[in-house]
Amino acid sequence: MELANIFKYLYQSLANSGLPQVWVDIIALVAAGLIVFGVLAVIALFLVWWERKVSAHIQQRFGPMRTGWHGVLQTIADAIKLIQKEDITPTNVDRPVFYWAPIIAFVAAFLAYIAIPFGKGLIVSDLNIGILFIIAITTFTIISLLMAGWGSNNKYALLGGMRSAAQVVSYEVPMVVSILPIILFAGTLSMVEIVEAQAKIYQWFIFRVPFGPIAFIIYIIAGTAETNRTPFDLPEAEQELVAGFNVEYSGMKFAMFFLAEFVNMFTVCAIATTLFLGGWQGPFLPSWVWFLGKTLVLVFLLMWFRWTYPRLRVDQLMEFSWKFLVPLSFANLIIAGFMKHSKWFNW
Amino acid sequence: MTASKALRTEEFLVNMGPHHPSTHGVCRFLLTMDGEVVIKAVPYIGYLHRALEKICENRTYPQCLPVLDRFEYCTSMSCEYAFCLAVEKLAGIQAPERAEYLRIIMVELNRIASHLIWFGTTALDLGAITPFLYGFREREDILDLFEMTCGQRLTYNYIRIGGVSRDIPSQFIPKAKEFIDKFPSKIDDYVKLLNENPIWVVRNRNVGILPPELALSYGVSGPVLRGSGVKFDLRKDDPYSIYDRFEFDIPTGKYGDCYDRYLVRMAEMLQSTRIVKQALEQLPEGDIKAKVSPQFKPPKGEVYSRIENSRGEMGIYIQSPGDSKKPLRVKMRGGSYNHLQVMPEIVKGGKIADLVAVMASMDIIMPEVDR
Amino acid sequence: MKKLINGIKNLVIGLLTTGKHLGRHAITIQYPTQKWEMPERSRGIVVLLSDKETGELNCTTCLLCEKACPSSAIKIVYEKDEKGKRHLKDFIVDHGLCCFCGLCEEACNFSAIKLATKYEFSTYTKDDLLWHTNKLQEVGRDVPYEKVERKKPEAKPAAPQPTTATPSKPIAEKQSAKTGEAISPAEPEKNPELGEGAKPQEDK
Amino acid sequence: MDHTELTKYILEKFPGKIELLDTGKAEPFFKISADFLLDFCRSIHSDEKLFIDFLCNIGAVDTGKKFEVVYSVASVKNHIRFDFKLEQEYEGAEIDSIQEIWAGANWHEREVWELYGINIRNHGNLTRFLLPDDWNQGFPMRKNWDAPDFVRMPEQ
Amino acid sequence: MGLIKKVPVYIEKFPGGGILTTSLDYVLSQSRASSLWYLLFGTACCAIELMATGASRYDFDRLGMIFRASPRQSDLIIAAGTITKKMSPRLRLLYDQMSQPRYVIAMGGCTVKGGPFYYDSYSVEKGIDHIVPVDVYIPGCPPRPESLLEGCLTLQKKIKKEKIADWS
Repeated sequence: MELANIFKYLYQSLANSGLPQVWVDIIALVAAGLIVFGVLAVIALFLVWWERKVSAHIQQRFGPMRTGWHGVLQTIADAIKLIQKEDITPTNVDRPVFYWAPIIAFVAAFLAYIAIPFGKGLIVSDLNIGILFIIAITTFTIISLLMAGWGSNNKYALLGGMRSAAQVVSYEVPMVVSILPIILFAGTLSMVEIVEAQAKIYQWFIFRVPFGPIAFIIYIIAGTAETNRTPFDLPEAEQELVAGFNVEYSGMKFAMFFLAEFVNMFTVCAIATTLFLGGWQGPFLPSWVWFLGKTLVLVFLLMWFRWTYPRLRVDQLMEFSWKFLVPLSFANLIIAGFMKHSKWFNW
Repeated sequence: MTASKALRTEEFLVNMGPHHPSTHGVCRFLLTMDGEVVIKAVPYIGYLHRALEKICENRTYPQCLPVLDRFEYCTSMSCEYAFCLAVEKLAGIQAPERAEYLRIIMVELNRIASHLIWFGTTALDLGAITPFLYGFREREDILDLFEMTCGQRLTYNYIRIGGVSRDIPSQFIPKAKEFIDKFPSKIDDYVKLLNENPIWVVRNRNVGILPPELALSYGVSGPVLRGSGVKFDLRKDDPYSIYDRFEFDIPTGKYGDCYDRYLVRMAEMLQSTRIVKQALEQLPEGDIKAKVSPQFKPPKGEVYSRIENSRGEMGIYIQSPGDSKKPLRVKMRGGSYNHLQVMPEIVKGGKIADLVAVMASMDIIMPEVDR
Repeated sequence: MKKLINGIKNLVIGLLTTGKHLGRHAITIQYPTQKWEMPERSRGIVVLLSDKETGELNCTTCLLCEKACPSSAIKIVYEKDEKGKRHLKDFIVDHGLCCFCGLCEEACNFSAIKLATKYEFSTYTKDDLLWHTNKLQEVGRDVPYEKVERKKPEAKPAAPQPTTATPSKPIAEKQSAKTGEAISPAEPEKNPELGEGAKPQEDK
Repeated sequence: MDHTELTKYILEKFPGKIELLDTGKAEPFFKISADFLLDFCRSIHSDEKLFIDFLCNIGAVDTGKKFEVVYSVASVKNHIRFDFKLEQEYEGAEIDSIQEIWAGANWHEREVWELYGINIRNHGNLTRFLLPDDWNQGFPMRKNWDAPDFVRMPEQ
Repeated sequence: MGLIKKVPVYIEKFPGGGILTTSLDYVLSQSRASSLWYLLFGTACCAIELMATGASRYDFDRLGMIFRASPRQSDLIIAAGTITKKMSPRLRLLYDQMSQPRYVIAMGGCTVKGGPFYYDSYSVEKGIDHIVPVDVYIPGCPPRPESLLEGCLTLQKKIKKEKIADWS
C-alpha cells in the first residue's frame, strides 16, 4: 500500500511511452503539483469541518449536523456558497494590493509542500535545502497579511496587518532557532534525510532529552503564533478588531484567506511531524498514514489550545517572544551544541 | 509600542461601534489612538434609547412591568422587583411572606444568570470561547426554572405589585435544589479554566484600575465598587425586603483592577446560591399576592427606591400624581450608566485590548444606559 | 521559576478541563427532530380558546384584555345590539406588537384568551402576523386548558392587607399612618365595561 | 441615623432654607430653592455627620405646570439616604451643575438638558447623546411634546 | 457573480442543459441555504436569545450557521433587538456592506413593528422593513431559541426555492 510505488509505476509508464524526457518531467511535475494541491484542498476543507466538530464537542454541542452525515458536506457547502457570493471591492482600497493579497496568501500556503515528505518517497522535490526553503516560504504569508491590512484602507484591517507583521517577525526567531538543534544533529537541511535520521522511535528528536522536547514546545508555540491562532490570534481578534486584516474581504477572496489559514496550520504541524516526530517513520501501516496521523494529532492539539485559552495582549505577546522564547531557544541551541560535541553523549 | 520622541507619530481616530462585537450591544467609542495605545476614549450612547420612561408615563402601573422587563433584560426580575418595591412603598402595600421569599429566590437566581452572561461574554471578549458556552449551559438550567414558573425565558413579568403572579409549580423546589447543589462544581470548572490561567491573569491584572475615590465620585456601585475595595452592598447596608434574614458574605477586591472585579463576581455567584438555598429552606406557605386591582391609583407622593442589582444600584424614582392610574414620572437609574461614564478615565493610556477587557469587566449593558 | 511551573500547570489544567468535556455527551436538542418539552405555563403565541363541546369561542367581548394589554396589541371589533349587549365581530391580535407578557390571560375572566405553548410561526410578510378571529381560534383549538369561570372581581378597594405577620419589620412600617389611609380609595370602582361584560353569563 | 434624626439634623443645619415635603415616602424628601443648590450640595458633601459621597440619581419631572429636578443622594459611609428637589418655571429653566461635587452628575445633567430642555450652568459638555445627532423636534419628555410620527397609546 | 448568472444561459443551449441547470440550481441553492453565516448584530433583549441559540443547548452551528463579525463575510443579518432611529442608518449601512446574495431576519416584535415600543416612544423605528428588505419575520418578545431556529429553517426553505435566473 505504499503510494510511492503507484506514482513510480505511473512515472515509469509515462517515461516508456516515448515522449521526450523534458515533456515527461514537465507533465510529472504538473501532475504532482495538482495532486498536492488537490490533497491539500481536501485536507483544508476537512480541517475546517473537523475544527468545528472538535470545538462543538468540547463545548458539549454537535456542530454541523444537517448537511450530509454529521455535516461532512458542510465545508463544501460553505465553499460553494463563498464562490457564489458577490466579490466586493470597496471604493477606497488600494486595488492591486487588495487584489493580490489573498492570492499570495493562498499560493504561499501551498508552496511549502514542495519540500515536505508525505511518505516514503512521496515528495514533490527533495530539495537539499528543504527546511530553509520551507521557512522562507511560510514567511510569505505575513507579506500577504500586511498587504491585506494596508490595501483594505480600513483602520481595523491596518491594525490587524501591523499586529500580524510584528507577531510573525518576532516569532520567526524562536521558531528557526528551535529548529537549529535538529539540523545540528541530523547534519542536513534536506527534509527526507532529517526523517531518515529518526528511524527508531528513540531517535525521534522529541525524545532526545533535554533539547528535543524543549525545542518541540518552542516550535509548537511559535507555530501557533505563526498561524494566528488563539491564544495568539491577535491579527483577527474578533472582539478587538472586528475581523482584523480580512475585515473588508468577501466571497472568494475571503475563502482564500480562510483556506490558507487552515493549510498553514497543517503546514506547521507537518513540519513539526517531520522534524520532531519522525515524519513518516512507523511500523505496520503505510508511511503516508503515519505522516497524516501524526500531523492530525498535532492539529488536534492546536485546536485544543484554541478552544481552551484566552487571547494575549499585543505587548505581552511580544514580551513573551523576546523575553522568554528567544533566550530559551538560544540556551537550548547551546545545550544541543554542547551535547553534540561531547563524546559521552552521542546518539 | 510607545513611540519614541524622535519618531514622529500620528494619532488617528478609530470609531469603535455601535456595531462592534465587544461593545455588548450598541455602545460607540470614538478612540484617539497612537498605534495600539488609546489616548482618549469618548463614549457615545443612545443607540438603544427606546424612551422607556416616556412609555411608562403612559401606562398604568401593572402595565409598566412588561416595559420594565426590557429596561435591563439580563436581570428582568430585579427591574420588576425594584419597581414593585417602589410602588409598594408609595402605596403602603405589604407583600405576603411567601411572595417575599419567592421574589428573593427569583432575583438571586436571576443574578446568577446575569453573572453567567457576564462570565461568558467577558471570556469571549478576551478570546476564550469555550467558557462562554459553559456559562450559557448553566444559564439554561436557571431559565428552565423561570420558564416553569412564569412561562418566559427572558422577560418574565413575574414579580407584581403586591406579590408575585403565580405560585411555583411542584417540581420547582427539587429542581432548584438540584441546581444549587451542582452549581458550585460547575463554578469549579470555570475557576480551573480561567482563574489561574497565566494568560487570563496577565490580561486582567493591573488593567483598568479604578481607585475607590474616583469610583464613588462617579457613582459607581455594585460589583465594580466592591472590586475597588469598598464594602458596600445594599442587601446588607440598606436591607430591603427580607434580606436581613439571610446569611451571606460580601466579597470585595483589593486593587480595583479587572481581575478583582472578576473575582468579586465569581464569588458573588456562590453567595447567591447560598441565599437561594436558605430561602428555599425557609420558604413558608401562604398567599402569594396581596390584592391589588389592575386599575389601582396610588396616593400622591414620590419615592426613590433602590435595590442591589447584578450591575450595581438599580433605582426607580416614581412620582404619582394621586388621581391617576398612570405615574407622572418614572425615572430609572441603572448601574451601567455610571460605569460607562467612568470608563474614559480608566482606559486612558491602555491598549485597545485593555479597553475591551475593562468594558467586559464593568459588565456594561446598553439598555440600562440608554433606557 | 515557581511562577513558570505554576503557570504551565494551570495551562495544563485548563486543557484537561476542556478535554474532560470532550468526552461528555452533548446537551444539544436537535430542534426540528427533537423538541424541548415546553412547560405548560410557557407563554408562546396568543390564541383564542373555544368551548370544548360547542366549539364556540369563550370570548364574551368584555374588552378586559384589550384594556389590560400594555402594548395595545389586541383590538376587538364588536357591535352592540339594541339591548346593549356586545357581539364579537373581529378579534385582532397583532403579534408584531405583542410583548407576550400574559396580562391579557390574567385579565380574562372566562378563559377565552391564552398564551399557548406554541411558537413556530415565522412568516414571510409582516401582515401574516396580524391574526384575526378565525386564525386565533384555529390555532387555539387543540390547546388544553381548564375552564375557570372566575367570579366577578368584587368592587372592593384593594386595601393593603398585611396578610401574614412578618417577623422582621415590614416595609410598610416605614410609612406614616396617613399614607395607609390615603390608599383606600384605590379602585376597581365603577368600571362600566367590566360590569357589563360580566353580566350576560353567556348562553352556553 | 434613622429617618427622624436625619430629618431633624438637616432641618436644623439649614434653617429656613430647606423645607420638608410630605409627598416623600420611605425616605425624607426636601425642597430647596434653585440658587441654594450648589451651597447645599457642598455642605452635605463635606459635613462630617452626613458625608453624602454618592449621587444616586438626578431626574427631572414635568408636572404639567413646572419642572422639578429631583436629586437622590446617599452616603456609602454612613448608610443614609434622602432626596431633595427644586422647582423651575417652564420659561428659562436653568440650574447649576453639581459636577464639581459629584463627577457622575455629568451625564445625568446632560440628559436633563437633552430631554427636558432645562439649561445647566457651567456644564461644559451640553451635547446630544441619547437622541440622534440631527434631532430637531424639541424636548421629547415634556408633557405637551408632540411630533408627526409620535403615536400615542389609544385611550381605553 | 455576474459570471455565474450567465452560466445557465449558456448551458441551456446544449442538449440536456435544462437538467444540468436544474441540478446546478439545486446544488447552489442548497449550499447557500445550509451555510448561512450571520452577522453578529444584536442590540437588545433578542441578542441574549440569539446568544443562547448559539450556545450549547440549541446550537446554531448544527444548521451550518456561524457568526461573522464583519458584514462583508456574512449572508444574513438577524436583526435582534430594537432598532432606534439613531441606529437605523447603521443597520442600512451594514446591510449595504454585505455582499449579494443577502438575507434579513427580523427577530422579535421590535423589528417587526416596534413591538411594545410602538406606542408612546419617540425614538423607536416602527419596523425595520422601512430600512432594509426583510425575508422572514419571527414573532416573540423575545422569540424562544426554537422560534429563531424555526425562522432560520423558514428562510432556508425560501432560499432553496430560489433560482440563479432570479438573481438581481
